[in-house]
Amino acid sequence: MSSPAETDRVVTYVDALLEGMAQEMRLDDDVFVFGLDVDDHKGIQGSTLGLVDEFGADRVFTTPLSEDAMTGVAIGAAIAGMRPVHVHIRMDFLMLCMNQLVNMASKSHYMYDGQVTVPMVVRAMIGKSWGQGAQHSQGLHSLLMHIPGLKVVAPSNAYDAKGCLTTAIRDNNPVIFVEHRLLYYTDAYVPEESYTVPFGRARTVREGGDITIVGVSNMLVECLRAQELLSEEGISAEVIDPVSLVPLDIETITASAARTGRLLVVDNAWTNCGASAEIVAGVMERTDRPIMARRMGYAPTTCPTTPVLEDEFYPNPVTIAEKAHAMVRPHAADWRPDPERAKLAYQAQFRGPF
Amino acid sequence: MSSPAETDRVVTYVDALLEGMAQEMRLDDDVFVFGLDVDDHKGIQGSTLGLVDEFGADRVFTTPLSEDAMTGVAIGAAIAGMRPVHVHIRMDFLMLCMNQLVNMASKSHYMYDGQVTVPMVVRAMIGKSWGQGAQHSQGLHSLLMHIPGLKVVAPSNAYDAKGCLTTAIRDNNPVIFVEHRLLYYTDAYVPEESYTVPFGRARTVREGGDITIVGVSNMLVECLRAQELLSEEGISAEVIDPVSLVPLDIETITASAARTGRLLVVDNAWTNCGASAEIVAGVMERTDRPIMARRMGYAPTTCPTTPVLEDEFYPNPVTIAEKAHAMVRPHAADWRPDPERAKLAYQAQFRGPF
Amino acid sequence: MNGPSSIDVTVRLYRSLRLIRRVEEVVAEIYPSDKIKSPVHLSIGQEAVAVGVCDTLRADDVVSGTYRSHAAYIAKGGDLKAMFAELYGKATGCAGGKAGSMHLIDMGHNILGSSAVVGTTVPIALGYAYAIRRRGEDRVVVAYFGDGATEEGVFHESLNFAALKQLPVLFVCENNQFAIHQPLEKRWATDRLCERVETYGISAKKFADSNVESIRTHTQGAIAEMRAGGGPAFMECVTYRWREHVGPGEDYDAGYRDRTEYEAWSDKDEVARLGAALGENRRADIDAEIEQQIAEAVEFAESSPFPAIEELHTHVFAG
Amino acid sequence: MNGPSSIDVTVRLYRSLRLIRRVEEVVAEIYPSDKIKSPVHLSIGQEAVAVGVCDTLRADDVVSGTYRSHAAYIAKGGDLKAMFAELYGKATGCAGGKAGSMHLIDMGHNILGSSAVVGTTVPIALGYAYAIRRRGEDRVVVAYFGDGATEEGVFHESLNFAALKQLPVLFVCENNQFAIHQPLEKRWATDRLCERVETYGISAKKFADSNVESIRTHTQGAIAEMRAGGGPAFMECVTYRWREHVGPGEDYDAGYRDRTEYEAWSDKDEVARLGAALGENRRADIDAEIEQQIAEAVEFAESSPFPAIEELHTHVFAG
Ligand SMILES: Cc1ncc(C[n+]2csc(CCOP(=O)(O)OP(=O)(O)O)c2C)c(N)n1
Ligand SMILES: Cc1ncc(C[n+]2csc(CCOP(=O)(O)OP(=O)(O)O)c2C)c(N)n1
Ligand SMILES: [Mg+2]
Ligand SMILES: [Mg+2]
Repeated sequence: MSSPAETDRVVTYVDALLEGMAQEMRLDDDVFVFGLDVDDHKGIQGSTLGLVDEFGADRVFTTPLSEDAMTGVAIGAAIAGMRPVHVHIRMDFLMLCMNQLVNMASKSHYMYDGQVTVPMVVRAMIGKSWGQGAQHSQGLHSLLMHIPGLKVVAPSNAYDAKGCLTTAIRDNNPVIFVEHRLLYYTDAYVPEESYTVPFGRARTVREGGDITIVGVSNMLVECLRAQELLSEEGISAEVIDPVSLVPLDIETITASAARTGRLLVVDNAWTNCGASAEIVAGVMERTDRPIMARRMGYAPTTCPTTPVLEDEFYPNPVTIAEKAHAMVRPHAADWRPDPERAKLAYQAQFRGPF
Repeated sequence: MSSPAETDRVVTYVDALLEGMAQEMRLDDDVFVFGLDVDDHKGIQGSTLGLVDEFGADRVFTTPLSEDAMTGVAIGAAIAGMRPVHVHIRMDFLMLCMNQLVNMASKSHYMYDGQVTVPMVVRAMIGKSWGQGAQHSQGLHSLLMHIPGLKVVAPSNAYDAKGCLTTAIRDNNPVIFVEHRLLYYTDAYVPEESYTVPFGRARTVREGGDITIVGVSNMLVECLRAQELLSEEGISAEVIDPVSLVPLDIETITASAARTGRLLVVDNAWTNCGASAEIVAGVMERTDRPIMARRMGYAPTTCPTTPVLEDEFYPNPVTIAEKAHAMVRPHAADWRPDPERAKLAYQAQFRGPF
Repeated sequence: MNGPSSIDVTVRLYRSLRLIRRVEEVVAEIYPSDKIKSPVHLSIGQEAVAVGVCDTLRADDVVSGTYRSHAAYIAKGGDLKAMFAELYGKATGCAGGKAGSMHLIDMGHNILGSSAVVGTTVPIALGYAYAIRRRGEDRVVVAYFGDGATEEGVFHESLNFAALKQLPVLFVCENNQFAIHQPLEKRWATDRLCERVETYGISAKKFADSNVESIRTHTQGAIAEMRAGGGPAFMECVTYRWREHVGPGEDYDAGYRDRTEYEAWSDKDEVARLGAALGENRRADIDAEIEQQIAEAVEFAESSPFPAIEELHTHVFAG
Repeated sequence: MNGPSSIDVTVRLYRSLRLIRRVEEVVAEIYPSDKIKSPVHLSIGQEAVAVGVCDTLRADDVVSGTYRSHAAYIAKGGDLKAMFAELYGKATGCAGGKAGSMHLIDMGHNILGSSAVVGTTVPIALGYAYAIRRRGEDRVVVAYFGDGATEEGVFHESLNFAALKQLPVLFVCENNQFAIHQPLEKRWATDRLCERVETYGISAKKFADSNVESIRTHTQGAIAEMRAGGGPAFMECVTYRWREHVGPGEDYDAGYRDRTEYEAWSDKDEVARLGAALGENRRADIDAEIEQQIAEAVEFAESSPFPAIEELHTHVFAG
């Protein structure tokens, strides 16, 4: 994955998260990390591994299985001036935190007219593959995007993972930090020193003139592969990574879509009232040029466990390329890239159980 | 409010709800209603009043303040073949139910491959006015719309309130039943006998050629007033009530928008990833005609308590008419109807405290 | 805290009890004028729970409460003018008019923002207490909540966590025996709440009649232990709400409770009892001061401006 | 239930214990082949809790469990072929391949669907029990959950509601002393769980070592009372998970627990103990039957087809 860093140090997403976390903890004694299993020998797939040894059990601790109260604890600590990072190994568990996130975290700064700030980060991992199934695979970021006062960020690569985590921790608002588990072992150039990635600035990862493809979180990776396959067919796709979903750089996306006349938004989530709906609607409101717009995301079903159905549940480079092709060349014969050529390294690598 | 009933019996929204509920309880012994305060002397603003006398405390009961577990109880009873109606006097409290609704209710039929069904209704009232403020006024229906397996319905008038409640109770799926508190004392022609209103069929409430206005829940009422004001200016607005949000009759909306070339969606909710985003995106995906699309909803802020700010927080007939006018006549001078003429009976009537 | 002489304590307790009582009576009087456009949940009858506990607190101690928090706000020393202005929805309110009665806050007096969603503030109090402990301070946090809140799962999660981490939190259950119109019998399987709390290793004490001095004395001991590094403690204070659940009126005709209950409680009214103990003159002086203070606060609220429309968009995000 | 002769009971208990043990060992053997593409949480070592309770149940009684539910599923008589096929993701699975190991279900045998989100199934069991009570039936519902689930607020809400409504629910806490890799000390303020449960008016009993006969005998009494109209009851069964939290392996080298713990538990292994009590011949016959049954189930799973692609879209909504 390309990234704008001036370094030749290649680091995985998971190590980038860990490094960013450790650096902020060294810089600011008020930063702490907690949540189920952050201090065990697996350390949230490695992303918190060793932190307890360096920073001690006061700053790195597991909790009882009490997501609702623990979210309140994060809010209270944040109000007291600390900077908690609350970790969830599956985003699905955020459903237990909704009352605190929606009714308290998002609203406190406003409702109390600025008397308090709530600088907290909620790390939430999206699962996939190996039969994670209905309740361990959901990307539910749009639920949080709906609520004013919450920021939502979904880094697609190691560089952004570290930089966004740093930005998130320093931000004075609750930030929902969306991670996709399949990205954990992807790598990128990542500077060793601390740096921030600004929220609200989309990144144009590939330039192109025929169609604008927006990929959210891991779908960016899938879109990039689709872009390669499309380019072999002579179709030039512009690929955009929104990086942060709230604030959202809708202007960059709109400008691109207005130029290409076609917009395909691919999210690792359902499309109904999803981030993809927001991006399409946001673009449509901002331009009077006719734009052909489509969304891709999860099938409108619960996620099944068996691989034969699970494969159909998600967009992938083949279906993305196929859809983009049909948008650009509506009158051409159907085209579908060879599935073998569309396999992503990160998918092949992944192996259960976990 | 016009409605297609052949009756001259005028009934309020709240009485329609009560009547629909009682009729279903008489018809089917498996129907029961529970939730905080359904059996007290206020009876959820009257919508459950007297039910406990007719049907007894086994079928009409209050609960401890335990929304999470009570949602599970509804699911379990539904799986056992009953038809629970779980009532929440504020939709904001659904945030405590999200784990059960998102991870269990929506998924059980699918995840267990049809071995169980979950015929339950969750009645959730949206509050407004009199300083309901940040945590007692939210319309959070889009959060539920995002999740496959949940139906979401938002009747805008007494006729639909009764008919949709009947449909919801008889439906074999979890149905989120969105009520707006300000609608409770609006009335409509409502047949005495039991009847159903089908889900997934939008109603074109006013026909017009210049612009398509979609109003969700109580916003339909506000849109109708805007339509009247617009028509005095010679602008003919088609006003559509989606009635149910999942399933959504996007075809009717798309056909109208394609005809008028303009689409304004007004929701009693935030727009970001909201029902309004979904409707705009859904229309855009279905037509290649250029359509000017806009959304209106809550200001992108937490709801403030003081009336001077609260008034600005919501769309109203003035702002809706103004926006529609600007869409239809982009080059005309700004126009804004007299606010006095835009007051709605239902708003004037309403008086705190509660 | 060195013990002040007993009469000073009584004066202080009475002043606080009486101030709360009168503030809320004045709110109730103003309410029908529609100047206060926000649901109000009055604590009239319950003042002793706020006062008995808060009297023992230092200024840098923290309290956290519910939508029924006028009493705790005042007892902890919250700004009265800012409170009235907030009820009026004015720019000078403690939250610029954005909060209303249900979300009072005064961080200058270490009063955490209250919430209209039952139970939500309890774990937030824990988080604040975690920060206190982490920083090695000897401050404490008092978390007020109603009997209804104890039915929410988050309450139990909070008890367990507070005990596990030995956080300096004093849990105070204001058990007014009703959640809206529902009596305990329809919500609690048993009334063995204190016993349950003790199974977490948290010392728990029940006060059958909210005597302000018993509450105060017990709190002093509990908080002293906490400052010395002890863990959380719990108090269940049985009390009675004299007015309707929300709004200014009485509702003994509604059928869910009986006026004789009220009469029994009003016979042991702490405001009256302490007032009588002070003697007529001293009491009258205090009362006059209180009326003056309230009149000034009301006048402040009346004469303050509403917030500018632009305020709608401020403080959505912190910079 | 008339008491069958003691040897019959032992045979039945052994058969069930052994079947569960062997099924899971076979799952563990198959797992590295990647034929089972779904996280599996094995109950090896914990079988007695499933068997001791379920042995007392009627066919029309109901059980509800967690993602670690192979044991309860089998003990309650769930279809073994359908279970293996489900693990294989096949169309013939108990949920057509959509569920996998974490969401087993067999409504034909009154096994409610299990869930991968800790604690979620507990209130659902209550809802089922409410329906039973409403219909005047004398069936009961057994709700299994782990020690970790007791930390979730919903568990407490459920205890209170079950006791308040006197629902026919037997709560069974499978306390294997860990949640993933976290020991009780890092999660529970105290271990006074049963005492806490009793404050709801629910009778509670702790079993220190998951002896299958003690569990069975106690359950019989508890359920008889429930059928007669009694309210809920609670059991905490201390036990030990021999394998890793998820997956087929052991993990004593991971550092979070010690192999000596395992050894102490395996010394009192109920499968071995009951097997020995039966005598060699009888045991061998049963074992052979079990191997046969498992082999058939595996063969069924292997030879079954995957679901058709169209199945992705079925059962999103019920007709
Ligand atoms: C989570 C939640 N559920 C329901 C409500 C509606 N509600 C408002 S006040 C109240 C009663 C709370 O009773 P209690 O905790 O005893 O406090 P009290 O009002 O008696 O002071 C209820 C149920 C709410 N605000 N929040
Ligand atoms: C609500 C929720 N939080 C966290 C998890 C992650 N998780 C999966 S299993 C588990 C441990 C549960 O422990 P326990 O209830 O004791 O059951 P056991 O695995 O020991 O049988 C956790 C924390 C989850 N699945 N659900
Ligand atoms: Mg109360
Ligand atoms: Mg366990």
